[in-house]
Amino acid sequence: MTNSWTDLQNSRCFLIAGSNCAENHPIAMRWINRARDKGAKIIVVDPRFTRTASQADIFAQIRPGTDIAYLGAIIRHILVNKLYDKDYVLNYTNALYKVSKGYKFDAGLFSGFDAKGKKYSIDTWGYQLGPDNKPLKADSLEDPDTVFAKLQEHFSRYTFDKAEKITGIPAAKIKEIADTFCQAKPATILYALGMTQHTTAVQGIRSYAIIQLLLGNVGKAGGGINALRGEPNVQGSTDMANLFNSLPGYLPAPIGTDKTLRDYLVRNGSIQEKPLVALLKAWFGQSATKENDYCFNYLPKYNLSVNASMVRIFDLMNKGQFKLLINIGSNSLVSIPNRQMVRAGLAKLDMLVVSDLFEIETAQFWREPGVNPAEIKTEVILLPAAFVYEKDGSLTNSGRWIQWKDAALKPLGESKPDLEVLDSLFRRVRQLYQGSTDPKDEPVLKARWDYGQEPSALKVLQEISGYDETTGKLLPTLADYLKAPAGSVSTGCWIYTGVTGNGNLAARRKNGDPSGLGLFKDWSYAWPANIRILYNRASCDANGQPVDPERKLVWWDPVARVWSGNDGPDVVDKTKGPDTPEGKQSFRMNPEGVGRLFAAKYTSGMPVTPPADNLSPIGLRPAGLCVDGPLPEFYEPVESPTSNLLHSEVSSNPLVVIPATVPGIQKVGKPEDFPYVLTTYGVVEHFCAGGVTRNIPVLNELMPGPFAEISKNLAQKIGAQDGDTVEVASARGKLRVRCLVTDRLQTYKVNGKDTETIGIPWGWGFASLSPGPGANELTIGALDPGAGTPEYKACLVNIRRV
Amino acid sequence: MTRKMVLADTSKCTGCKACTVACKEWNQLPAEKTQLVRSYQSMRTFTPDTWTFVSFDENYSGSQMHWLMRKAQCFHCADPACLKACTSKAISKTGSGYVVIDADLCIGCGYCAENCPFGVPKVDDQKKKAFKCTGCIDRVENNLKPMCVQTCQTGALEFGERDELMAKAKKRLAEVKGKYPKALLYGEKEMGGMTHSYILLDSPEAYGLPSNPAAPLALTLWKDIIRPVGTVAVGGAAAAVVFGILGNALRGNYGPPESGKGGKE
Amino acid sequence: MAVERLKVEGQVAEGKVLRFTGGERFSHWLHVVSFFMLLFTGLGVFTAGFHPLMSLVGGLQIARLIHRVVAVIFVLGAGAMFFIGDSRYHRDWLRSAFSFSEADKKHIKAFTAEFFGGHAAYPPQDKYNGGEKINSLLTICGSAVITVSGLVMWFAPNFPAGLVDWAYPLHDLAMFVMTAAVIGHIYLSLIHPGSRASISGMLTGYVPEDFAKAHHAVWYEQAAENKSVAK
Amino acid sequence: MKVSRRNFLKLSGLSLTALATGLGLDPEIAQAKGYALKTEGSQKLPSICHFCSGGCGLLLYIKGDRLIHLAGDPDHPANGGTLCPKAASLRHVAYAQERVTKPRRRAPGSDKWEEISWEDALDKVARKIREVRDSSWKGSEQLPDSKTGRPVSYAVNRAEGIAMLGSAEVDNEESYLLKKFSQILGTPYNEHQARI
Repeated sequence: MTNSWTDLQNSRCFLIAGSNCAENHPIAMRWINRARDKGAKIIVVDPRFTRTASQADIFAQIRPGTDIAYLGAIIRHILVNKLYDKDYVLNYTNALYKVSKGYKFDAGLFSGFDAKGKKYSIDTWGYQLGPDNKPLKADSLEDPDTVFAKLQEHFSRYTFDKAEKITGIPAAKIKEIADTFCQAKPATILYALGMTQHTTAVQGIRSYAIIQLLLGNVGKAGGGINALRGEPNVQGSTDMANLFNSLPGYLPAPIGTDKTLRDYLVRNGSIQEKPLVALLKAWFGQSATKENDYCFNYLPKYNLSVNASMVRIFDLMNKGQFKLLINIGSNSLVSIPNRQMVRAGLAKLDMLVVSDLFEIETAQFWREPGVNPAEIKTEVILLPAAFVYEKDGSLTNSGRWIQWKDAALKPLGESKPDLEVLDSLFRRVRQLYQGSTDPKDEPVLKARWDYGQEPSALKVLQEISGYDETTGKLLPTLADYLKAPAGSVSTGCWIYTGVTGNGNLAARRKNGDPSGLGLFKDWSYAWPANIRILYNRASCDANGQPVDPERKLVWWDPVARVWSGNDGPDVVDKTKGPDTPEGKQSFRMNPEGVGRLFAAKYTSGMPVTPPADNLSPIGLRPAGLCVDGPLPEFYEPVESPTSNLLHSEVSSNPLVVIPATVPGIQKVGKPEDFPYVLTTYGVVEHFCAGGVTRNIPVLNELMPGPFAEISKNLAQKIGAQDGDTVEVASARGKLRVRCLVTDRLQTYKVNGKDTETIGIPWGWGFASLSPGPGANELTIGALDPGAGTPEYKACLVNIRRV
Repeated sequence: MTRKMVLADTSKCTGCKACTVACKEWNQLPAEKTQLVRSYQSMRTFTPDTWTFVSFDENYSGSQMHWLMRKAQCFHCADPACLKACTSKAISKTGSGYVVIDADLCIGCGYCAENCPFGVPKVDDQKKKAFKCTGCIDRVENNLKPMCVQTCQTGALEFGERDELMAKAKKRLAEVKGKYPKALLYGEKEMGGMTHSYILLDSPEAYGLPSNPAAPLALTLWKDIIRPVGTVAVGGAAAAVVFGILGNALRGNYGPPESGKGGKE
Repeated sequence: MAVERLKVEGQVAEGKVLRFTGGERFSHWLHVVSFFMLLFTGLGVFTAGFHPLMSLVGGLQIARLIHRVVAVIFVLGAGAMFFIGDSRYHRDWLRSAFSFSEADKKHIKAFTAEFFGGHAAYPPQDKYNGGEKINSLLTICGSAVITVSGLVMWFAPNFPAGLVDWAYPLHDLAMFVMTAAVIGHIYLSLIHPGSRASISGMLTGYVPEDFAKAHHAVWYEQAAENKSVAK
Repeated sequence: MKVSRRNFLKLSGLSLTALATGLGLDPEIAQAKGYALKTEGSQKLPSICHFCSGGCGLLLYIKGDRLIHLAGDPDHPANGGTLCPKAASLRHVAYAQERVTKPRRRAPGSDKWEEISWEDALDKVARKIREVRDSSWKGSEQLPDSKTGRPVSYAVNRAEGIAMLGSAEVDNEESYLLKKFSQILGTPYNEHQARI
C-alpha cells in the first residue's frame, strides 16, 4: 500500500474495485467506517454483489476482466472536463514531458511490436531528450507532443457508451462513479487480486495510477493506491524477493549477459550499485571484495527468455526439469490454476519436501482420489512447521509495517520454525561440500551464515537491517546507509535498513497518534525509514507547504531549513528545500523525480560524453517499465464471450504467456462451447487454499463448502434450484458443486448480448476436515506478461444441472 | 450495576460471522456440522451449542439489492417470556439488563424454549439443561465488553449504558434512514425493552422477526391468571375445610354419637 | 333390567348397605394413588419450591419419569375399568354425573351450610347426591383435560406450536381444579362428622344403614325393595 | 378421626406453606452472582495474526503454559482488540490434533506415510540437494551477445534441477533465508504466492 490501513479514516471517497475487502481484509471496514461516519462515500465495482457491496453507496456489477474499459472512460472524463489537479499534474507528473516522435498506438498495438517474438521493442516509448540527455518539457499542456496530449488522444476512444457495451455497466452509472470519485478529495483506491489476477493486470493498476496522479491523490493522507496484500507476510516475502527475477529490496536479479558488476549496472543504473554490493557483503562477508566484484559471479544468472514465474515453474516441472522441490508454506495443488499441470509436475519430481502445519493437499498429491500411488515415484518428506505464535520473527503487513512478535507458545510436538529447518539444512549442505575445490561450490563454502547454534530470528533481522562492515556495528538508520560508501556497509534488504538500528524498532508498541491522521509512527517500523505515507512530498505545494490544512503530513520548515512533519518526509535530502532540484522531487524513486502518467523508457543521469575505451555508458536510474505498453489499453481476457470492441483484430493482450510445454494441457475454450464467464474468489470464513482454515471446525461450520453462485435467469435456464448439484466445466476440467441461486448476480448486456457470470470460491481440496472440489480444476494458466499472474478472475465455462 | 445495552447497527454489519467464532471461543462451545441454509447463512437457528449466528436475507427490488444481515442472539428482554415460563425459577434478570439461566436450577423442561417468541433458548437433551446467549455476563460483570462486541471489526456492534447508547442509536437511525427509508429501531420498547437492540434496514418481517413480539397469550394466561387463581382456589378449599372442621367442632358435631346430635342432618 | 342391575348393589348385612362394588372401589383407589403420585411429581416440575422434595423419589429427572409412567397406568387403568368386569356401575356413575335432578340442585344449595356443620333441608337423594355429582363432574372433566394436555406436552414436537402453548396452562388449570376438589372431598369423606361415615363405602363397600337412609334415601328405598326380593 | 386443636394448626400449617411456594411470587431480580473471569491470573502475550495482511494484533492468554484464550490485542492501533472470524478461531490451531507434529516420509510408490526422525529427514534432504545441485549444474549457456547479437557462451552458475517455493506465510527472517539459501545454492527458481 502507498498508505496504510489506519490512513483509510482520512479518505472522503473509496473506489473499491478488484477487492472484496469486507470479506478478505475485514480490518479495512473498521477504518472505512470511521471515514464513512465523517461523510465518506463508498463505490464498489465487482462482478458480484459481495458483502463489501452491501456497504456501498454506489455498486456496479462489471463483467470480469474489463476494468480498463470503464477506468479509461473515467480518465477521458477527467481530461475532457478538466477535473484534474492542474498544479499537481504540472509539478508532480511527467505531463509536460515530450514523447519521442516514434511513439504510436494504432489498431490495438503500440509501436515496436515484434509479432514473431510476441514482444515489444520499447525504444520508441522514450522522451525527446535534450543535449544533456534530460527529457524536453513543453511550455503548456496544449503542446501536441506532450505526455498529456498522448493521454488525451489515447483515451479519446473510451466513451461511457463504449465502456457500457464492454463492461455491462450502464453508462450513467459509470459517469456517476466518475463524478463521485473526482469531486471528493482526498480519495483512495482499494484493490487486490480482483485487479491483479488478469492478463491485463499491470495495465489495470497503471490506470489507477493515472487516475490518482491526474486527481492529485497520490502522496496524501486518505489518498494513494492501496494494494490490499493477501497474506500475512506477502509484503515481506516480496520485499525479500522470493521471486526468480529480483533480489531483496527490489533489485533486478542478474541475467546471463551480466558478465560483470559493471554490465549489471549498465543495464540497471548506478543507483543499484550500493544496495547490490551491500547485499553481496551480507551474503559473502569478507570474501566479497572490490577486486572480485564483491562475489557478483557467485550469484546464479537467470535466462531472460525463461520467464520462470510460479506457474511456469510447474510447466518446467512437467518437462522434467526439476528433480527436487522444496515447498515451504504453500499449497500449490489447490492454488495453481489448471490443477492438472501441478498434479503432472509433482509426479515427475525425485523428491518433494513440504513444510506445513497440516497434511495439505500438495503433501499428499500421491494419494489424491483417482490417482494410483504405485505409479508416482516421488519421495515426499513432510516436515511439521511451527505456527506464527510459536516462533520469534517479524511480519510485514500491507501498510509496510514490520511487526515483531516473540514466541508465545512452544512449537507443538516436534514441529519447528522454518528458520531452524532452513538453517540446519544449509549447514548440513555446507558440511557435505566441506573440502571441495570445485569453483561452483565456492558460494556455499564462502557464504556468511552464522545465526547462532540455536538460530536467532533477531540476528537474521539484524543482518537484513545492516551493519557497518568497517566497525561491525549495526547501521542506525537508512540515512547512514545512504551516506556510507559502497562496500563499507552490508544490508540484506536495503529498504529495511534501520529496522534494528537503535534496538528492535519492529517491536515498538507505543500506540499514540498525536497527528490524529492514523500514522502511529511509534508503533513497529515501516519501511522505508518509517515513512508511513509514500510520496508524501506530493502533499505539499511548490513552496513545500501542505495543500490540505486538515491533513498535514510533511512541510518545509523555512526557519530550521529542513523538511519535517507528522510523517517522515519522503524526500531525497531533508536539508534541500523546495527551491532545489532535489527538494522539488515528489517521486524520488522515479528517474524523472515525478509521477509517470506515460511509462516512458528513460534512464536518468546518462553521461553526456561516452566513457573511455568504448565501454557502455552507465546511467543513474532506469525507469520501471511495463512490457506491454507505456499506457493502459483495454484487451479482452484470453477466454472471452465477445470480441474486442475497440480493435477486434487484437482482442486479448498480444503478449500473453500461456505456458504449455506439455501439448494440450492448457486448452483455450471458445464461447460457443463455454458461453458463461467464471470468476473465482475467497470467502471471509476461509483463507486462500484453506490449508489451515479447513482444519478449524468452527470455520467449517460457518462455511461448510464451496458453491457455484448463479443468477436466477441462468438457474431457470438450466432448470436448477438453490442447493441442487451442478457440473461446471471448462476446456481444461470440470467439477460438481452445490449451486447457490441469487439476485446478487444479475444477467447483463455485453455489446447487446445477454451474458451471465458464475462465481465459485476456490479454497477447497480433497484433504482436511472439510474437503470439497477446487475451482482451479477449471481456471486457465494464462499469465500477465509483466507480472506473471494467472487470469483466475475470468475464463469461460459451461454449466448443467446434474 | 447500571443497565447496559448492545446496539447492532445492521447497516454496518458485513456478515463476517466473527461474533459467532468469538462467542464459541470464549464460551468453549463445540463447532457443528452444517449446510448452507440460504444465501451465506449456515445455521438455520440456535442450538444448545450455537448461541449467536448471522442470518442472511437477500431482497432485490427496483434493481437494487438489499442484503439484510443480522446477528441473531438472545435479546435479553426486560419482560422475558422465558423467565415467566420457567417453572424452576432458574432464569433471572441481572441489574445490568441480562436474562441468565442458572444451570444448577435448570431441569431442562424446555418451557422457556417453547414460549420464547424468538425461539432462542434450546435444551441439550444429554445435559438436560437449556442454553442460550449469556450476554457474556461474566465479562460484563467484570467491566469487559461482551466477546461478540469486542471482536466486531466493522463497529456494527457497540456496548454501553442503556440511556446513552439508546440516544446515540436514535441519532444514528436518522442517518441510516437517508439510505434506507424503512430503517427502524427494534428493541427500545419490544418485550419491555431489549438489552440487545437493533437498527434494522427493513421491516422486522424482512428479517424473520415479529413486529410486536409478545409472550404467547397462553403463557400470560397460565402464569398471570391460572397459576395465582388456581393457588388461591386450592388455598381456599383448604381454608374452607379448616372452617368446616371449626364449624362442626363449635356445633359439637364431634361429640359422642349417642348425644342425639350425631347424624342430625 | 334396572331391577336386576340394582340387586347386587343393595345387599344388606347387619345394618349396612352395599354401596360400591369391588370394581368401583378398585377404580377409586387406583385414581387416588395415581392422582397423588402425579400431583407430587408434577408439582416437582411445575413449582420450584418442590424441587428439593424430589430427592425423595431419587431426583427430579426420575420424578419426571414416574409422572409419565403413572400417567399411562392411570389413563389405561381407569379407562379399562369402564369396559371390563361389572362396568355398568361405572357407566351409571358417568351418567349420573351429567344428569342433575331437582333434588340434586336443592342439595347443592344446601351443600354450603352442611359443609360448615350447619343443617339445611334438602330432598332425599339418589346414590350420588348433588355435591358428589359436582365432584364427579370436576374429576371427569379435569382428568380428560389433564390427559389430553399431558399427551400434547409429552409429544410436543408432533403437535402444532399453538396447541402446545395451550397445553401447559390447561394442564395446570386441571391440576388446580382437581386438587381443590379433592381437598373438599377428603374433608367430607374423612372429617365432616355428618358425611364421614361414607368412607366405609369405599373401604368395605358397605355404608351404615341409617347413613344410607339419611343421605341417600331414594337410593336406599330402591335398594330395600331389592333386598326383600333377594331374600 | 378426632382432630385436636394442635393437630388442626399443624395440618393447616403444612398446606399453606406448600401452597405459598406455588403462588408464583418468584423473586425476579437475582442477586448479582459473583462471576469468575476465566482469564483471571493468566499471562498475556501479544502476537500478530497469520491470515490476511492486515497485521492485526493478537493477545494470547496463557495459564500454566497452556493457551486458554485468544482475542484481539487492545493496544494494537490497527484492530484495537477486534478480530475477524478467522483470527478469532486461531486458538484452535495451538492444539489441533490434525496438525503434523512429527516428520513423515512417503517412499516412492507407497500409499502411506511412515514416521522419520528430524535427523534422518534433514540428512536425506541435504544429500538430495547436493546430489541434484551437482547433477543439474549448468555452468554456462549460449546467449546472443548484448552488442553483436551472435551467440556467445556466458557463465550462468545455475542449479537447474532445484526449485524452492515459498512463502508469503512465513516470517521475514525465514523468507530472507529462503532467498539467500536458494541464491547461494545457485537456483533462481525461487517463487511464491505473491505471484499468483
